[in-house]
Formats: sequence, structure tokens, C-alpha cells
Amino acid sequence: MNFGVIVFPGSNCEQDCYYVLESVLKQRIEYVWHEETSLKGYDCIILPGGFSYGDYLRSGAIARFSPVMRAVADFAEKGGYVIGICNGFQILLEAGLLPGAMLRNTGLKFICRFVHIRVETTSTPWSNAAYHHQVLRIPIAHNEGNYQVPEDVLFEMKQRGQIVFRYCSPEGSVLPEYNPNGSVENIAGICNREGNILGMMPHPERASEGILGSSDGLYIWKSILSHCGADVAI
Amino acid sequence: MPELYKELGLKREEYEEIVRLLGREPNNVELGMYSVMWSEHCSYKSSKVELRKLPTKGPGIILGPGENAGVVDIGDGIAVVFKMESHNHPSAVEPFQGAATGVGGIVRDIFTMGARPIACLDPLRFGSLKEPRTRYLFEGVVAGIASYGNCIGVPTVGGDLYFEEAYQENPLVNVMCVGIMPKERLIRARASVPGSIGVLIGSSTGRDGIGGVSVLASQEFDERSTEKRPSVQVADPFTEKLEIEACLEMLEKNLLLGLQDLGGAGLTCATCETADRGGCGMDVEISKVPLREPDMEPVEIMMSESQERMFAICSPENLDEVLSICRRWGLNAVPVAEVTEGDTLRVLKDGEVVAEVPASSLAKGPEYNRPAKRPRYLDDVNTFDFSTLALPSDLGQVLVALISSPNICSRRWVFEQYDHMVQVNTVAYPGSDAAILRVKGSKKGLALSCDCNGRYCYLDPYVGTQIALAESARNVACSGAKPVAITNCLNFGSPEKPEIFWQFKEAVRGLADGCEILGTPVVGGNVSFYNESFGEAIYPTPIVGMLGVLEDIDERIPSCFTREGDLIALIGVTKNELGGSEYLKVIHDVVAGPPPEIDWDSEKALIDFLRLAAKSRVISSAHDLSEGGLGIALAEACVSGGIGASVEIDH
Amino acid sequence: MAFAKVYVTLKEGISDPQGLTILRALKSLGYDEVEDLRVGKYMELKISGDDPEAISERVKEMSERLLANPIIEDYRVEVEE
Amino acid sequence: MAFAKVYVTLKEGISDPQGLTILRALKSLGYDEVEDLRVGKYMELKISGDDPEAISERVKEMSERLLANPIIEDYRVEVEE
Repeated sequence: MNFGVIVFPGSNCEQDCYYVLESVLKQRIEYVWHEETSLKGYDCIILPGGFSYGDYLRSGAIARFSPVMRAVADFAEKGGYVIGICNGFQILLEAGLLPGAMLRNTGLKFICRFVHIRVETTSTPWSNAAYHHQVLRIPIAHNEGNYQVPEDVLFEMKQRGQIVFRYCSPEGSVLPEYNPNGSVENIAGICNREGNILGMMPHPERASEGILGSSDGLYIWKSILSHCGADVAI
Repeated sequence: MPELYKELGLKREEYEEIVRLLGREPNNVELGMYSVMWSEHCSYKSSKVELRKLPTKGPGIILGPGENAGVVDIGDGIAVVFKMESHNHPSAVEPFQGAATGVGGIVRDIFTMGARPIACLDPLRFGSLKEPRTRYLFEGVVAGIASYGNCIGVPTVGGDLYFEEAYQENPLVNVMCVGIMPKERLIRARASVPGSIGVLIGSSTGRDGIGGVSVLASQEFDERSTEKRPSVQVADPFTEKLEIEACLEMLEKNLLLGLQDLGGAGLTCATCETADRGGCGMDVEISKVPLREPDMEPVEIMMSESQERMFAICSPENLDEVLSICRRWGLNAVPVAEVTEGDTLRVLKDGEVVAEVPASSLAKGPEYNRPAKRPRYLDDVNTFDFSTLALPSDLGQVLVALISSPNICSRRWVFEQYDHMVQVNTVAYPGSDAAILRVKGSKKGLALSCDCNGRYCYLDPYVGTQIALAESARNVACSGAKPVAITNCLNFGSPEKPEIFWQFKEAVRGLADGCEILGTPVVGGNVSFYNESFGEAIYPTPIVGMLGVLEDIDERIPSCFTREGDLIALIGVTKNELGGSEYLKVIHDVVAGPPPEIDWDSEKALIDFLRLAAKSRVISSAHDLSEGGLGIALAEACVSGGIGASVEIDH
Repeated sequence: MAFAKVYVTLKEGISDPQGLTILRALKSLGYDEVEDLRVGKYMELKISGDDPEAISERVKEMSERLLANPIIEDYRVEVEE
Repeated sequence: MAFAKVYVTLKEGISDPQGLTILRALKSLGYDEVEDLRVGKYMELKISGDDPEAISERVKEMSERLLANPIIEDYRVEVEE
């Protein structure tokens, strides 16, 4: 399976994603400069975390105008798989490829710690390797992770199973005190209607090796690998 | 204009030395250049003589003090580059921007050597938390460090934090940065090839940080112009991130002959130091320097300390590729200088010489042997009669009071604002004795710790500094690593006061003796003087930054209890030493010494034991006793491990 | 040469933690008369050209595409000679 | 009931990296007529009371103490009935 991880000016997690896909999961992956206009040959495109354009104005507000984003939209339109992690998720929202918007965390502070997220649906290319309501321990690291979406759109998203992950307690109960940033209904990750675009604030690439404290992030990588029929190294 | 030099902080004999060196009176631009290059901050004129007593050589040491950062060989063809610096005064003016620009400065010192920055640590000191001003400074500094480090993608993995009245008017914001690189990637900050080109990369130049030198600018000093000379700069981590990637790419493609960041004394420092180290001269055409404000004068351009700027030296053949790489990363890059034969630094404006000085004379400032006198306060504070202390009845209450006191309680509120995981190298998270990082592509690991209890140094600068060194060594040893080398940041009051300079001399002597015994050379560091106000100086605070190396990352041990049924052993001798303790301050509100003694033989034996025990996997965890002693160490190991312990004191 | 001012504010009903925090801080400093506070972005643009109408249209377009996020923000444009 | 508006902007001479980055983004989107852009904060306060003069003084005081950072920012206050 061929992965491409996009490098925007200011991205800072692309090398982490590259390392996990190449060294841990033994997949082919390349860096894609934000001025590329074609994504031919890739099966899955990763929009990594970081501070594209310094997060100036709004997280992702400027990166969404990079030339590569037109190619990402076409790639997704044709069924290509796209995962936006943290800043990548914010860029997908600003580009309108996923519904809703990100506001500042209600605590007004950057938060970096492990959290628990619950798998809300396993019928997506990104969560089929997990079981329903499985709890994954994956770290977050962001300043603007407070996901908001209009009521009517949220209702529709729930109907269509687009809510993929919610922040929860270690035992899996979705409670306000386990919501780190104020996101509506503890939402941590969503997908588009077709399911081929995923946006999530937690960083799976930071929880793909036991040595770092958790390998639950592998469930996301394994899901997309098995969905595309690729062999999974571990 | 002879009086003008006084306003710039130059002494009469220093001015006369300049006249001797030039063979004539200096003009405005030259006077400005000497005044900043010969300031304490840039020339270390009061500390140089003492710093030479520190051991800087050792088996793995590739580069000691003298360049932008020290370089240590840790095997497997990998070199570690690390250093610590202070941004105390700017942070007292504007905490957020002061601290943020402090991170930017030290990170530039690392990648200017060719290394990718992989971790930062932030030793911080504030006044009492009861004061609103302290809370304002504390909150601003932490948010500033977070905003910068998180944006450039360098994890802030550790540091230390104390609140003492002595720092009320003078907070300390030190930042340590660590980078790694393949050994052959090392690049020196020197201009050694005549005909090579000096390229200024990054942000445009404004009237930032030119402070006193502004008096030289011809504009009359009216209300309007003070507006134009901002005392605070706004940090731009986004541009710095672009510079990290662009510079590392140019180095990987072997396009550069030299690289230096712009810090204190801006372009003047970068040009004269690279020329001096390379044994060459340099012509600088300042009309080419991209300016942020229209009518800037030569002295303002040469002394501006605008942030996020780098000075790269490359051959004419490589210039185009250097400029195109910078453009690709969205960075402004302009050739502004040419390396010449000889030792003369010439500054030109549209071809006309505005300054002409020997580069080496600028780079090597004066040197002083300051007078030192043992302070009288030492006798009063070290003769306390401990038997007069009333032993509190409820020791449980004492433990609770200590564990919630500002110098001991959890630092989670701070480090959860720092991205301490980016680059997926962090394997021991903040809160443990030492931060531990894996080195991708190698079995080795790095253990990092910075330590200093200013109170101990106040009570006895010699012993207090050695305690800081011993504690940083113990912290890395507690994670199974071998202490290898240190950096430091020596924060003191005014060196012109004999009592303060005595504290400095004793601290450096203690550090030198300790490093000799431990075999951990000093590969670089920083001195910050004049940390005092209204005649009151801070506690002497010589912060030690220790690099430890784990031969095998899998031999690392945590600092919290991990398994039920494990036995707990207290290693080392417990003496009746309450001097300078947190117990004495928090419970009895007394600061009195002497501080605990240092027994280097047992310290070395302990460090060797911990490494051996970790290697042979006979211990599941190890935690160092520091503030709060045994009681707090046990509580910390239980709380962070989420497991209890029962302890018999009378054994 | 003209000056355009763009005010970007959160839409009604969208939570504004920053505004809330500042409001609380003002009250703790004794300014009880403040009943509500909302925070937004304020941008000053220097624009070449001398037709305020045309400039206003262009700045609105800039706001729609980049300076504001229509899902959660409103914007207002003022142009001065 | 009165409305007060506070405009907080960076002092002249202080670099504005955010403004510069947004300016470059606008130019890359074809808005070359924009020559400079600076970003600041804009606050709307709902305040009980009906003496615009007194309110304006109080809001200035709030700006000096909390809403603006006097070291690097200027502020301007407008009060409407």
C-alpha cells in the first residue's frame, strides 16, 4: 500500500507519521510537498499534525489554500483514502472536506496528555480492526480542538454513522468530565459521508509502539491496511 | 563625543583600548559595535577568567565551550549537541514574548551546529506565588515557552521550578536545548574561505533590542522615536521552524561552509565572530539587509537583535541553490557579505565604508579579575541552633503541607501545556527523575536532567553548586544512564560587587572540582549577571544541565513504584542534616544552613551501583531523594506509580 | 491609498471561552458593571486604490474566503479614504 | 445599558508575524492590492449605566489594567448608547 504524507510549511508531525508507517508498519510512504498538484499512485494520503503557517489566523485557515489541497479534494472525490490528524483535521474542516469547525479549547490552554477515546462505529475503513465501543488510549496535543458543528448537520452525521471516536473514561463511558476541550458530544474523530476521509484530533502515530506508552494507535493503521487488503506487518 | 561611551556602558579604559586598537577615535557605528560586543552579555569579561577553570576535555568530547554549543560523541556515529541559555531580563518585562524568544534563541544555537533539535528543558525561578505579579509572570512564561516549543515541533520534556522570595523582582527563565546529528554533519560557525558569501536568512531587520545603542542614532530622541524602539520583540516560531528545515536541508546537501545564528549584538556578532574564528576579514554591505522599518541607520542595522535570523556562509557556486532552498521554504534570503583576506571587518552602505575594525578585537573583549569578598551574611545564616526547633506533633500534616508546597507539588499544570511527545522519541515523560529519549536507528538512549537548589547555593555557593551537580547526576543514574557531560547557566547578581563575585567564584570552583571527580566535562553554557534590583540579588543559581547516555534503551528504569510485593531499599547514609531544607522553610519559615555535605565517594558509588543494577535488571525502579527528603520521595513514587507502600522507619 | 478594517466575531450561540474568561477576570478586579463581553479579531489593511465601493467588495471577498470562517464567524468591513 | 468597543493593536515598530503571514496568503490568493495588514483584538462589552463619559473612563481603566498589554499594545475605546 502506498502512503503519502503531506508537508505544509509549519507541519511538525510528518516525520513521526513517516517513521511509524515505514519502520513500524513496513509500508511504502513518501513525503508530498504542499505545492504538488497530483496524487497519482497513492492509496492513502495523510495530513499530519503541526502548526501549518504557524496556526496564524486560524489553525489550517491558510494551509487549505495550498495547491495540493485541490489534488486532495479530487483524490478523495475519486474514493482515495485521506486521514487528517490534529492540524490535518483542522485543514480538512477549513477546506470543507469535513463538516464543522474547531474552536479554542474551553480551558484556553494547550493540552498534551494521553486520553481515552471510544470507537463509536467499526464500519469505516479506519476502525474495522477494533470492536464496537472499544476504548483506545491515544495522546492529544492541541490548542484548538473544540469541535463544533450545527445541530442539524450533527443529527445527520449521527444518522449516517460519521461519528467515529468520542472522548471517554478509561472504562468507556462518555462523560463531560472526560471531554478535554469542549467538543460537542465529546467528539474526537469524524468521517465524511462516504467514510473515506477521516479527521481525528488524537495522534495515532504517537501511540503505535509500546515503548511510547501505548500501541492502541495501531488499530487505526491496521484498519485502513486491512480495508485495502494490504499485508499487516504486526 | 568622549562622554558618549559612558552612556553605552563602556569604562574609560575600555574606550582608550578601542582608540589604541583603531589608532584613532571610533565613529558612531564602531562605538556601537564595541559597546555591545564588549558588554558583559557578549564578552563574558567578568567571568572568562573563572570559567577557564572548568574541565572541558574528555574521551567523548568533540567540541567544548567556544562555539554555539558543545558536541559529545555517544557512539554509533551519533553526536549530541546541547547547551543552556538564559532570557531572564526580557521575561521580567514581557513574560510571554520574553520566554518564547528565549526558546527561539537556544534552539538556533543547536541547529546552527548542524543538529536537529530533539528536546528542550526549562529551568524556571519565580518569586512567591502569593504575589499576583508572580502568578502573572509564571503563567506568561509557561504559555510563552509552550507556544514556541509546540509550534517548532521540539518537545519540552523537563526542567525544574522553584518559588522563592529571592526571585521576586528577578525571575529566571533558562532554557536548555538538545540536538542530535550524524557526527560528520558538524558545521563550525566560521568564515574561513576568502571570497565566500555571507547570506542573511529569515525575518527582516527592525529596531528590536538595540537599547542603549539607540542614543547613537542621530534622530533626536523625542516621544515619537521611543515608539520606534520596542523593548520587546514578538516571537515568530513559524519562521524558526522554516529555518530549521531549510538549514538542515542545506547542510545535508553540503552547501554551507559556515553557519551562525543571530543573537546578542545581531549582525555585528555573527560577522565578527565567524570572521575571527575563520581567521579572515569580512565586508558587509548593509544596504542589502532587508529592513522592516524605512529609515534605519547603519548603527541600528548592525546592532539590531531582531529574532529568527541566520547567517550562512557558502561558496559563490552554491549561492543559487542556497537561495532557492530558502525560497522553497518561504524564507527571505539575501547575500549581504563577502569573506576577505586579513582580519578587518568592514561595514559598507552603498559602497561607502561606515565602519572598519579588526574582527578579532571585537570578538575578544576585555578580561577582568574582579575582586571577591566572602559575604558577611554567611556567618549569620550558618549558625542556627537546630535543637530549638519544636518538633510538630502531627507528622502526617507535615507531609501533606510539604507535598502541596509550591517547590514540591505536581508540575502537571506546567508540562501538560508543553507538547512533550512530538518526534515520538520521549519514552520517560515529564515528572520522572530524568527525561529519557530513544535515538531512532540505535539501541542507545539519552537521559536529561537540569537541577539547582538556589537556597543551598545561598547558604554555601561551593557546596550548593556541587549538590546541584550531584543531583543531576543521580537523576540520570536513577534512569539507568551514565552521566557523560554537562552544560550550565550561572545566574548571579552584579559581578561588580565583591560579595556577589565571591559567590560566583566559589560556585565555579565547586562545579570545576565536582566535574573533575565525576568525569563529566563542561561542554558549554551561559552566564547571566545583574539579576538583582534595589540592591537585592537573587540566590546564586548555577543551574546544571546533565546529559546521560543509556547504552541500551531497554535497560531504562522508571522512577515510580511498579510492582506489588517489591522490596524498597534506601541507599546511602541518612545524616541529621536539616540545613536549607524545604521542611525548615515550609514548616518553620527558616532559611538556615549549613546545607547537607557532599560525599563524592558515596555519590560515585551510588551512580555506578544504579547503572549496574539497571543493566542486570535487578531493580524495577529508582527515585532520587531531594527536596522533602525520604517522606516526599516515597510519596512521589507511590502517587506517580498509582501504588501504595508500607515503610518501617526504625530499621 | 485606502484603509479597510475587518471585524471578525463569533456567531451568536457559539461558545466564546475567551470572552467568558476575560469577563470573569474583569469582575474579579471589581468591574461588576460589565454584563457581557465577546472577543473577536480586528484587522487593519492598507490597500492601494481609491474607489471605496470596489475596495469594500474586494475586502468582503477576502473575508468570505480567508479572513473569517463562515461556519462559526461573522465579519464586518469598513473602508476609509 | 451601553455598548463599549475596545480595539487592541500592536504598538508601531513591533513586528507582527501573524499579520505578515496573512498578508502573504492574501497575495497568493491574488489580492495584490493589499500592501500591509496588522492583526489586533476587538472586544464588545455590554455595560450597565448610562453616562457615556464615565463608562468610557472605566473601560479605559479596564484596558490599561487587563484588556491590553501596555508594553506591546495600544488600545482605543468607543462607547455607544
